[in-house]
Amino acid sequence: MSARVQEATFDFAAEMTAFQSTVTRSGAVVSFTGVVRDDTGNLDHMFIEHYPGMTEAALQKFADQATEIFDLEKALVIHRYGQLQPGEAIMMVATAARHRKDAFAGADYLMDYLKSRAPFWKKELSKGSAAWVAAKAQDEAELAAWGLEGTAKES
Amino acid sequence: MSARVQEATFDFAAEMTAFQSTVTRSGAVVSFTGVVRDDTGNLDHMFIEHYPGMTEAALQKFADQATEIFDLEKALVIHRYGQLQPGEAIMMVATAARHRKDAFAGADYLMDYLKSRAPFWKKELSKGSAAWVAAKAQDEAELAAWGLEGTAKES
Amino acid sequence: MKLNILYFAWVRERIGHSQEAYETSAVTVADLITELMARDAGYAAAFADLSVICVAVDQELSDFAAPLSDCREVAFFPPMTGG
Amino acid sequence: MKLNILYFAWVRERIGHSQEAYETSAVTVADLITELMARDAGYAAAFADLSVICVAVDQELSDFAAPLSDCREVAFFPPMTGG
Repeated sequence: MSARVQEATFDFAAEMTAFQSTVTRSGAVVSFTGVVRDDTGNLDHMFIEHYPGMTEAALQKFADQATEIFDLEKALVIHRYGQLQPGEAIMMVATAARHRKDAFAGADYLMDYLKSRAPFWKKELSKGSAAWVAAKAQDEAELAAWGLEGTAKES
Repeated sequence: MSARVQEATFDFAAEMTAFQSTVTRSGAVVSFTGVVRDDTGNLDHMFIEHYPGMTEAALQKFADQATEIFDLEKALVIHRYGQLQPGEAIMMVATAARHRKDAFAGADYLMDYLKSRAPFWKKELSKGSAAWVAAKAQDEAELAAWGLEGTAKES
Repeated sequence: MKLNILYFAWVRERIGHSQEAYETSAVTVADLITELMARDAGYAAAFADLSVICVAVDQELSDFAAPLSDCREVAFFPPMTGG
Repeated sequence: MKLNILYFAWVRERIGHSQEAYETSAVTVADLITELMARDAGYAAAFADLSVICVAVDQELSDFAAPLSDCREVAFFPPMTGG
Protein backbone atom coordinates (compact mmCIF):
# COMPACT_ATOMS: atom_id res chain seq x y z
CA MET A 1 0.00 0.00 0.00
CA SER A 2 1.67 3.06 -1.31
CA ALA A 3 1.39 6.62 0.04
CA ARG A 4 3.26 9.67 -1.23
CA VAL A 5 3.35 13.31 -0.19
CA GLN A 6 4.94 15.63 -2.71
CA GLU A 7 5.12 19.23 -3.86
CA ALA A 8 5.46 18.37 -7.55
CA THR A 9 2.54 17.66 -9.86
CA PHE A 10 1.77 14.01 -10.58
CA ASP A 11 0.67 12.42 -13.83
CA PHE A 12 -2.68 10.79 -13.06
CA ALA A 13 -2.77 8.78 -16.29
CA ALA A 14 0.77 7.43 -15.78
CA GLU A 15 0.07 6.65 -12.11
CA MET A 16 -3.08 4.71 -13.03
CA THR A 17 -1.31 2.81 -15.80
CA ALA A 18 1.42 1.80 -13.34
CA PHE A 19 -1.14 0.95 -10.65
CA GLN A 20 -3.23 -1.24 -12.96
CA SER A 21 -0.16 -3.00 -14.33
CA THR A 22 0.67 -4.37 -10.88
CA VAL A 23 -2.87 -5.52 -10.12
CA THR A 24 -3.19 -9.25 -10.73
CA ARG A 25 -6.25 -10.62 -8.98
CA SER A 26 -8.68 -7.69 -8.81
CA GLY A 27 -11.52 -7.23 -11.26
CA ALA A 28 -12.39 -3.77 -9.94
CA VAL A 29 -10.25 -0.63 -9.92
CA VAL A 30 -11.53 2.71 -8.60
CA SER A 31 -9.81 6.08 -8.65
CA PHE A 32 -10.58 9.46 -7.16
CA THR A 33 -8.93 12.72 -8.14
CA GLY A 34 -9.36 16.02 -6.31
CA VAL A 35 -8.86 19.13 -8.42
CA VAL A 36 -8.47 22.81 -7.43
CA ARG A 37 -11.63 24.64 -8.48
CA ASP A 38 -12.27 28.33 -8.62
CA ASP A 39 -15.87 28.48 -7.44
CA THR A 40 -15.92 32.23 -6.92
CA GLY A 41 -14.11 33.26 -10.08
CA ASN A 42 -11.59 35.11 -7.88
CA LEU A 43 -9.15 32.38 -6.89
CA ASP A 44 -5.57 33.16 -7.75
CA HIS A 45 -4.08 30.00 -6.29
CA MET A 46 -4.35 27.53 -3.43
CA PHE A 47 -1.64 26.95 -0.85
CA ILE A 48 -1.51 23.64 1.01
CA GLU A 49 0.47 23.34 4.23
CA HIS A 50 1.22 19.99 5.83
CA TYR A 51 3.01 18.40 8.78
CA PRO A 52 6.07 16.62 7.39
CA GLY A 53 6.57 13.26 9.01
CA MET A 54 3.09 12.98 10.46
CA THR A 55 1.50 13.37 7.02
CA GLU A 56 3.33 10.45 5.45
CA ALA A 57 2.57 8.24 8.46
CA ALA A 58 -1.12 9.21 8.41
CA LEU A 59 -1.56 8.50 4.70
CA GLN A 60 0.20 5.17 5.05
CA LYS A 61 -1.99 4.26 8.03
CA PHE A 62 -5.24 5.14 6.22
CA ALA A 63 -4.13 3.19 3.14
CA ASP A 64 -3.29 0.18 5.30
CA GLN A 65 -6.58 0.43 7.19
CA ALA A 66 -8.61 0.67 3.98
CA THR A 67 -6.72 -2.32 2.59
CA GLU A 68 -7.53 -4.44 5.58
CA ILE A 69 -11.15 -3.36 6.09
CA PHE A 70 -12.16 -3.66 2.43
CA ASP A 71 -9.92 -6.55 1.42
CA LEU A 72 -8.09 -4.50 -1.19
CA GLU A 73 -5.35 -6.01 -3.30
CA LYS A 74 -3.70 -2.63 -3.58
CA ALA A 75 -4.22 1.00 -2.58
CA LEU A 76 -2.43 4.17 -3.62
CA VAL A 77 -2.59 7.68 -2.15
CA ILE A 78 -0.76 10.70 -3.53
CA HIS A 79 -1.27 14.12 -1.94
CA ARG A 80 0.43 17.36 -2.88
CA TYR A 81 1.35 20.42 -0.83
CA GLY A 82 2.59 23.90 -1.67
CA GLN A 83 1.17 26.22 -4.30
CA LEU A 84 -1.44 24.89 -6.72
CA GLN A 85 -3.22 26.63 -9.59
CA PRO A 86 -6.92 26.23 -10.45
CA GLY A 87 -7.33 23.08 -12.56
CA GLU A 88 -4.36 21.29 -10.99
CA ALA A 89 -4.87 17.95 -9.27
CA ILE A 90 -4.46 18.16 -5.48
CA MET A 91 -4.46 14.45 -4.76
CA MET A 92 -5.55 11.05 -5.95
CA VAL A 93 -6.40 7.69 -4.50
CA ALA A 94 -6.71 4.36 -6.30
CA THR A 95 -8.00 1.04 -5.01
CA ALA A 96 -8.13 -2.45 -6.49
CA ALA A 97 -10.36 -5.24 -5.18
CA ARG A 98 -12.04 -8.42 -6.28
CA HIS A 99 -15.49 -6.92 -5.69
CA ARG A 100 -16.54 -3.55 -7.06
CA LYS A 101 -18.32 -2.47 -3.87
CA ASP A 102 -15.09 -2.96 -1.91
CA ALA A 103 -13.08 -0.95 -4.42
CA PHE A 104 -15.62 1.90 -4.21
CA ALA A 105 -15.90 1.76 -0.41
CA GLY A 106 -12.13 1.59 0.03
CA ALA A 107 -11.61 4.73 -2.03
CA ASP A 108 -14.51 6.55 -0.36
CA TYR A 109 -13.20 5.61 3.11
CA LEU A 110 -9.69 6.79 2.21
CA MET A 111 -11.09 10.12 1.04
CA ASP A 112 -13.11 10.63 4.20
CA TYR A 113 -10.02 10.02 6.35
CA LEU A 114 -7.81 12.19 4.18
CA LYS A 115 -10.29 15.06 4.37
CA SER A 116 -10.48 15.21 8.14
CA ARG A 117 -7.58 13.27 9.66
CA ALA A 118 -4.54 13.87 7.47
CA PRO A 119 -2.58 16.97 8.55
CA PHE A 120 -3.14 19.20 5.53
CA TRP A 121 -4.51 22.73 5.59
CA LYS A 122 -5.74 24.58 2.53
CA LYS A 123 -5.54 28.32 2.07
CA GLU A 124 -7.29 30.07 -0.80
CA LEU A 125 -5.48 33.13 -2.09
CA SER A 126 -7.78 35.35 -4.09
CA LYS A 127 -7.48 38.81 -5.51
CA GLY A 128 -7.31 41.01 -2.40
CA SER A 129 -7.89 38.28 0.18
CA ALA A 130 -6.51 35.09 1.67
CA ALA A 131 -8.48 32.65 3.80
CA TRP A 132 -7.85 29.24 5.31
CA VAL A 133 -10.49 26.76 4.21
CA ALA A 134 -12.71 25.84 7.17
CA ALA A 135 -13.39 22.20 7.99
CA LYS A 136 -16.97 21.16 7.29
CA ALA A 137 -19.25 19.53 9.86
CA GLN A 138 -20.38 17.39 6.91
CA ASP A 139 -16.89 15.91 6.62
CA GLU A 140 -16.96 14.82 10.25
CA ALA A 141 -20.40 13.32 9.77
CA GLU A 142 -19.19 11.33 6.78
CA LEU A 143 -16.23 10.04 8.75
CA ALA A 144 -18.45 9.05 11.66
CA ALA A 145 -20.72 7.15 9.27
CA TRP A 146 -18.04 4.45 8.86
CA GLY A 147 -18.57 3.63 12.53
CA LEU A 148 -14.83 3.19 12.99
CA GLU A 149 -13.95 6.57 14.41
CA GLY A 150 -12.88 5.27 17.84
CA THR A 151 -10.21 3.07 16.33
CA ALA A 152 -8.85 5.80 14.13
CA LYS A 153 -8.59 8.42 16.86
CA GLU A 154 -6.91 6.12 19.31
CA SER A 155 -4.43 4.55 16.97
CA MET B 1 -22.95 12.41 -21.12
CA SER B 2 -21.05 10.08 -23.29
CA ALA B 3 -21.68 6.34 -23.76
CA ARG B 4 -19.81 4.02 -26.10
CA VAL B 5 -20.12 0.33 -26.95
CA GLN B 6 -17.18 -1.10 -28.83
CA GLU B 7 -15.34 -4.31 -29.63
CA ALA B 8 -11.88 -2.69 -29.62
CA THR B 9 -9.79 -2.16 -26.53
CA PHE B 10 -9.81 1.33 -25.04
CA ASP B 11 -6.94 3.27 -23.51
CA PHE B 12 -8.05 4.04 -19.95
CA ALA B 13 -5.29 6.57 -19.33
CA ALA B 14 -6.02 8.45 -22.55
CA GLU B 15 -9.77 8.37 -21.90
CA MET B 16 -9.27 9.82 -18.40
CA THR B 17 -6.91 12.51 -19.65
CA ALA B 18 -9.50 13.54 -22.25
CA PHE B 19 -12.33 13.35 -19.69
CA GLN B 20 -10.52 15.49 -17.12
CA SER B 21 -9.49 18.03 -19.74
CA THR B 22 -13.13 18.87 -20.46
CA VAL B 23 -14.14 19.13 -16.80
CA THR B 24 -14.27 22.77 -15.76
CA ARG B 25 -16.28 23.15 -12.56
CA SER B 26 -15.91 19.83 -10.75
CA GLY B 27 -13.43 19.30 -7.94
CA ALA B 28 -14.05 15.54 -7.80
CA VAL B 29 -13.43 12.95 -10.50
CA VAL B 30 -14.09 9.23 -9.93
CA SER B 31 -13.36 6.33 -12.25
CA PHE B 32 -14.17 2.64 -12.21
CA THR B 33 -12.56 0.01 -14.41
CA GLY B 34 -13.70 -3.59 -14.73
CA VAL B 35 -11.03 -6.09 -15.68
CA VAL B 36 -11.28 -9.74 -16.82
CA ARG B 37 -9.94 -11.92 -14.01
CA ASP B 38 -9.07 -15.58 -14.12
CA ASP B 39 -10.24 -16.65 -10.66
CA THR B 40 -10.01 -20.38 -11.36
CA GLY B 41 -6.69 -20.40 -13.20
CA ASN B 42 -8.46 -22.11 -16.12
CA LEU B 43 -9.94 -19.17 -18.03
CA ASP B 44 -8.90 -19.06 -21.65
CA HIS B 45 -10.95 -15.99 -22.56
CA MET B 46 -14.23 -14.22 -21.97
CA PHE B 47 -16.85 -13.63 -24.64
CA ILE B 48 -19.31 -10.78 -24.22
CA GLU B 49 -22.50 -10.71 -26.28
CA HIS B 50 -24.73 -7.65 -26.43
CA TYR B 51 -27.91 -6.32 -28.01
CA PRO B 52 -26.88 -3.76 -30.63
CA GLY B 53 -29.13 -0.72 -30.54
CA MET B 54 -30.62 -1.42 -27.14
CA THR B 55 -27.18 -1.45 -25.48
CA GLU B 56 -26.20 2.01 -26.66
CA ALA B 57 -29.59 3.42 -25.62
CA ALA B 58 -29.39 1.77 -22.19
CA LEU B 59 -25.90 3.08 -21.45
CA GLN B 60 -26.89 6.56 -22.55
CA LYS B 61 -30.01 6.42 -20.37
CA PHE B 62 -28.10 5.30 -17.27
CA ALA B 63 -25.44 7.97 -17.83
CA ASP B 64 -28.14 10.63 -18.19
CA GLN B 65 -29.98 9.38 -15.09
CA ALA B 66 -26.79 9.37 -13.00
CA THR B 67 -25.99 12.87 -14.22
CA GLU B 68 -29.35 14.19 -13.16
CA ILE B 69 -29.67 12.35 -9.85
CA PHE B 70 -26.15 13.13 -8.61
CA ASP B 71 -25.71 16.55 -10.24
CA LEU B 72 -22.73 15.43 -12.29
CA GLU B 73 -20.94 17.82 -14.60
CA LYS B 74 -19.98 14.94 -16.83
CA ALA B 75 -20.25 11.15 -17.05
CA LEU B 76 -18.60 8.65 -19.36
CA VAL B 77 -19.36 4.97 -19.96
CA ILE B 78 -17.39 2.68 -22.26
CA HIS B 79 -18.29 -1.02 -22.49
CA ARG B 80 -16.69 -3.62 -24.71
CA TYR B 81 -18.12 -6.77 -26.31
CA GLY B 82 -16.60 -9.71 -28.17
CA GLN B 83 -13.58 -11.72 -27.09
CA LEU B 84 -11.49 -10.50 -24.14
CA GLN B 85 -8.36 -11.97 -22.61
CA PRO B 86 -7.64 -12.14 -18.86
CA GLY B 87 -6.18 -8.83 -17.75
CA GLU B 88 -8.04 -6.81 -20.39
CA ALA B 89 -10.38 -4.00 -19.34
CA ILE B 90 -14.05 -4.85 -19.97
CA MET B 91 -15.47 -1.42 -19.30
CA MET B 92 -15.00 1.87 -17.52
CA VAL B 93 -17.08 4.66 -16.11
CA ALA B 94 -15.97 8.14 -15.09
CA THR B 95 -17.90 10.84 -13.25
CA ALA B 96 -17.14 14.45 -12.39
CA ALA B 97 -18.99 16.44 -9.73
CA ARG B 98 -18.55 19.39 -7.44
CA HIS B 99 -18.87 17.17 -4.36
CA ARG B 100 -16.88 13.98 -3.90
CA LYS B 101 -19.82 11.99 -2.52
CA ASP B 102 -21.79 12.71 -5.69
CA ALA B 103 -18.91 11.64 -7.92
CA PHE B 104 -18.60 8.37 -5.98
CA ALA B 105 -22.34 7.73 -5.85
CA GLY B 106 -22.78 8.54 -9.53
CA ALA B 107 -20.13 6.01 -10.56
CA ASP B 108 -21.43 3.37 -8.14
CA TYR B 109 -25.01 3.88 -9.41
CA LEU B 110 -23.88 3.60 -13.03
CA MET B 111 -22.08 0.34 -12.24
CA ASP B 112 -25.10 -1.15 -10.50
CA TYR B 113 -27.30 -0.37 -13.51
CA LEU B 114 -24.74 -1.60 -16.00
CA LYS B 115 -24.39 -4.88 -14.12
CA SER B 116 -28.05 -5.79 -14.16
CA ARG B 117 -29.89 -3.64 -16.69
CA ALA B 118 -27.60 -3.21 -19.68
CA PRO B 119 -28.02 -6.01 -22.27
CA PHE B 120 -24.63 -7.68 -21.98
CA TRP B 121 -24.01 -11.37 -21.32
CA LYS B 122 -20.66 -12.80 -20.32
CA LYS B 123 -19.48 -16.28 -21.22
CA GLU B 124 -16.34 -17.76 -19.71
CA LEU B 125 -14.44 -20.08 -22.01
CA SER B 126 -12.08 -22.30 -20.09
CA LYS B 127 -10.00 -25.29 -20.98
CA GLY B 128 -12.60 -27.94 -21.71
CA SER B 129 -15.69 -25.95 -20.75
CA ALA B 130 -17.77 -22.90 -21.55
CA ALA B 131 -20.35 -21.33 -19.25
CA TRP B 132 -22.51 -18.23 -19.28
CA VAL B 133 -21.94 -16.15 -16.17
CA ALA B 134 -25.02 -16.27 -13.95
CA ALA B 135 -26.54 -13.05 -12.64
CA LYS B 136 -26.10 -12.62 -8.90
CA ALA B 137 -28.94 -11.99 -6.46
CA GLN B 138 -26.48 -9.59 -4.80
CA ASP B 139 -26.46 -7.43 -7.93
CA GLU B 140 -30.25 -7.09 -7.83
CA ALA B 141 -30.10 -6.23 -4.13
CA GLU B 142 -27.53 -3.50 -4.81
CA LEU B 143 -29.70 -2.06 -7.54
CA ALA B 144 -32.77 -2.10 -5.29
CA ALA B 145 -30.80 -0.25 -2.61
CA TRP B 146 -30.91 2.95 -4.70
CA GLY B 147 -34.68 2.95 -4.17
CA LEU B 148 -35.19 3.97 -7.79
CA GLU B 149 -35.90 0.61 -9.33
CA GLY B 150 -39.53 1.37 -10.24
CA THR B 151 -38.47 4.28 -12.40
CA ALA B 152 -35.78 2.30 -14.17
CA LYS B 153 -37.91 -0.71 -15.00
CA GLU B 154 -40.79 1.33 -16.30
CA SER B 155 -38.80 3.72 -18.40
CA MET C 1 -48.79 -9.28 -36.91
CA LYS C 2 -45.22 -9.81 -38.03
CA LEU C 3 -42.56 -9.58 -35.31
CA ASN C 4 -38.83 -9.68 -35.40
CA ILE C 5 -37.77 -11.91 -32.50
CA LEU C 6 -34.21 -11.85 -31.14
CA TYR C 7 -32.51 -14.33 -28.81
CA PHE C 8 -29.33 -13.79 -26.82
CA ALA C 9 -26.78 -15.81 -24.84
CA TRP C 10 -27.95 -19.30 -23.79
CA VAL C 11 -31.51 -18.58 -24.93
CA ARG C 12 -30.06 -18.13 -28.42
CA GLU C 13 -27.94 -21.27 -28.06
CA ARG C 14 -30.87 -23.44 -26.98
CA ILE C 15 -33.13 -22.16 -29.76
CA GLY C 16 -30.39 -22.42 -32.34
CA HIS C 17 -30.62 -19.07 -34.04
CA SER C 18 -30.27 -15.44 -33.08
CA GLN C 19 -33.28 -13.93 -34.81
CA GLU C 20 -36.31 -14.65 -36.90
CA ALA C 21 -39.29 -12.96 -38.49
CA TYR C 22 -42.42 -14.47 -36.90
CA GLU C 23 -46.10 -14.11 -37.73
CA THR C 24 -48.30 -14.22 -34.64
CA SER C 25 -51.64 -13.16 -33.22
CA ALA C 26 -50.37 -13.39 -29.63
CA VAL C 27 -51.76 -10.56 -27.50
CA THR C 28 -49.10 -10.52 -24.78
CA VAL C 29 -45.49 -11.58 -24.35
CA ALA C 30 -46.74 -14.53 -22.28
CA ASP C 31 -48.96 -15.66 -25.17
CA LEU C 32 -46.01 -15.43 -27.53
CA ILE C 33 -43.85 -17.57 -25.23
CA THR C 34 -46.59 -20.22 -25.08
CA GLU C 35 -46.71 -20.30 -28.89
CA LEU C 36 -42.94 -20.50 -29.22
CA MET C 37 -42.59 -23.29 -26.65
CA ALA C 38 -44.97 -25.44 -28.71
CA ARG C 39 -42.71 -25.20 -31.77
CA ASP C 40 -39.92 -27.59 -30.81
CA ALA C 41 -37.78 -28.94 -27.99
CA GLY C 42 -35.21 -26.16 -28.34
CA TYR C 43 -37.78 -23.44 -27.70
CA ALA C 44 -39.31 -25.51 -24.90
CA ALA C 45 -35.89 -25.86 -23.26
CA ALA C 46 -35.10 -22.16 -23.69
CA PHE C 47 -38.30 -21.09 -21.94
CA ALA C 48 -38.50 -23.95 -19.41
CA ASP C 49 -37.64 -21.70 -16.46
CA LEU C 50 -39.24 -18.29 -16.90
CA SER C 51 -37.63 -17.00 -13.72
CA VAL C 52 -34.40 -16.66 -15.70
CA ILE C 53 -35.93 -15.18 -18.84
CA CYS C 54 -36.01 -11.43 -19.48
CA VAL C 55 -37.83 -9.71 -22.30
CA ALA C 56 -37.38 -6.44 -24.14
CA VAL C 57 -40.20 -5.07 -26.29
CA ASP C 58 -38.95 -2.66 -28.93
CA GLN C 59 -35.64 -2.52 -27.05
CA GLU C 60 -37.15 -1.53 -23.70
CA LEU C 61 -37.07 -3.94 -20.75
CA SER C 62 -40.59 -5.20 -20.24
CA ASP C 63 -42.53 -8.05 -18.62
CA PHE C 64 -44.56 -11.07 -19.67
CA ALA C 65 -47.90 -9.27 -19.28
CA ALA C 66 -46.91 -6.58 -21.77
CA PRO C 67 -49.16 -6.29 -24.84
CA LEU C 68 -47.60 -6.83 -28.27
CA SER C 69 -49.84 -4.46 -30.23
CA ASP C 70 -47.86 -2.07 -32.44
CA CYS C 71 -44.61 -3.70 -31.40
CA ARG C 72 -42.04 -4.66 -34.02
CA GLU C 73 -39.22 -6.28 -32.11
CA VAL C 74 -39.22 -8.65 -29.13
CA ALA C 75 -36.04 -9.99 -27.56
CA PHE C 76 -35.60 -12.84 -25.07
CA PHE C 77 -32.47 -13.31 -22.98
CA PRO C 78 -31.15 -14.39 -19.57
CA PRO C 79 -30.63 -11.90 -16.75
CA MET C 80 -27.99 -9.44 -17.88
CA THR C 81 -24.39 -9.64 -16.68
CA GLY C 82 -22.68 -6.47 -17.80
CA GLY C 83 -20.11 -4.39 -15.97
CA MET D 1 10.93 18.86 30.23
CA LYS D 2 11.97 20.30 26.88
CA LEU D 3 9.38 20.06 24.09
CA ASN D 4 9.46 20.90 20.45
CA ILE D 5 6.19 22.70 19.71
CA LEU D 6 4.90 23.09 16.15
CA TYR D 7 2.14 25.36 14.85
CA PHE D 8 0.34 25.08 11.53
CA ALA D 9 -1.99 27.14 9.33
CA TRP D 10 -3.70 30.07 11.07
CA VAL D 11 -2.48 28.90 14.48
CA ARG D 12 1.04 29.42 13.14
CA GLU D 13 0.09 32.79 11.65
CA ARG D 14 -1.42 34.08 14.90
CA ILE D 15 1.52 32.93 16.99
CA GLY D 16 4.02 34.24 14.48
CA HIS D 17 6.36 31.27 14.14
CA SER D 18 6.13 27.67 13.06
CA GLN D 19 8.09 25.96 15.81
CA GLU D 20 9.98 26.47 19.02
CA ALA D 21 11.83 24.57 21.70
CA TYR D 22 9.96 25.10 24.97
CA GLU D 23 10.79 24.22 28.56
CA THR D 24 7.73 23.30 30.61
CA SER D 25 6.53 21.35 33.61
CA ALA D 26 2.97 21.10 32.21
CA VAL D 27 1.43 17.71 32.94
CA THR D 28 -1.21 17.66 30.19
CA VAL D 29 -1.79 19.30 26.83
CA ALA D 30 -4.42 21.51 28.51
CA ASP D 31 -1.83 22.72 31.05
CA LEU D 32 0.56 23.52 28.21
CA ILE D 33 -2.10 25.55 26.40
CA THR D 34 -2.79 27.55 29.57
CA GLU D 35 0.92 28.34 29.91
CA LEU D 36 1.24 29.34 26.26
CA MET D 37 -1.83 31.59 26.31
CA ALA D 38 -0.26 33.57 29.15
CA ARG D 39 2.81 34.38 27.04
CA ASP D 40 1.42 37.06 24.71
CA ALA D 41 -1.60 38.23 22.75
CA GLY D 42 -0.68 36.11 19.70
CA TYR D 43 -0.78 32.88 21.70
CA ALA D 44 -3.95 34.03 23.46
CA ALA D 45 -5.59 34.71 20.08
CA ALA D 46 -4.45 31.40 18.62
CA PHE D 47 -5.98 29.39 21.47
CA ALA D 48 -9.01 31.63 22.10
CA ASP D 49 -11.45 29.07 20.69
CA LEU D 50 -10.36 25.58 21.64
CA SER D 51 -13.23 24.04 19.65
CA VAL D 52 -11.17 24.71 16.51
CA ILE D 53 -7.82 23.60 17.89
CA CYS D 54 -6.45 20.10 17.30
CA VAL D 55 -3.37 18.62 18.89
CA ALA D 56 -0.91 15.92 17.91
CA VAL D 57 1.44 14.45 20.50
CA ASP D 58 4.51 12.90 18.94
CA GLN D 59 2.73 13.02 15.57
CA GLU D 60 -0.38 11.15 16.73
CA LEU D 61 -3.74 12.92 16.95
CA SER D 62 -4.52 13.33 20.64
CA ASP D 63 -6.68 15.40 22.99
CA PHE D 64 -6.26 18.11 25.61
CA ALA D 65 -6.34 15.66 28.50
CA ALA D 66 -3.35 13.73 27.17
CA PRO D 67 -0.31 13.59 29.46
CA LEU D 68 2.96 15.06 28.19
CA SER D 69 5.32 12.74 30.04
CA ASP D 70 7.98 11.26 27.74
CA CYS D 71 6.68 13.26 24.80
CA ARG D 72 9.09 15.17 22.60
CA GLU D 73 6.91 16.93 20.04
CA VAL D 74 3.53 18.65 20.36
CA ALA D 75 1.75 20.25 17.40
CA PHE D 76 -1.24 22.59 17.40
CA PHE D 77 -3.35 23.26 14.33
CA PRO D 78 -6.89 23.92 13.08
CA PRO D 79 -9.18 21.06 11.96
CA MET D 80 -7.54 19.44 8.96
CA THR D 81 -8.73 20.12 5.41
CA GLY D 82 -6.99 17.61 3.18
CA GLY D 83 -8.34 15.77 0.17
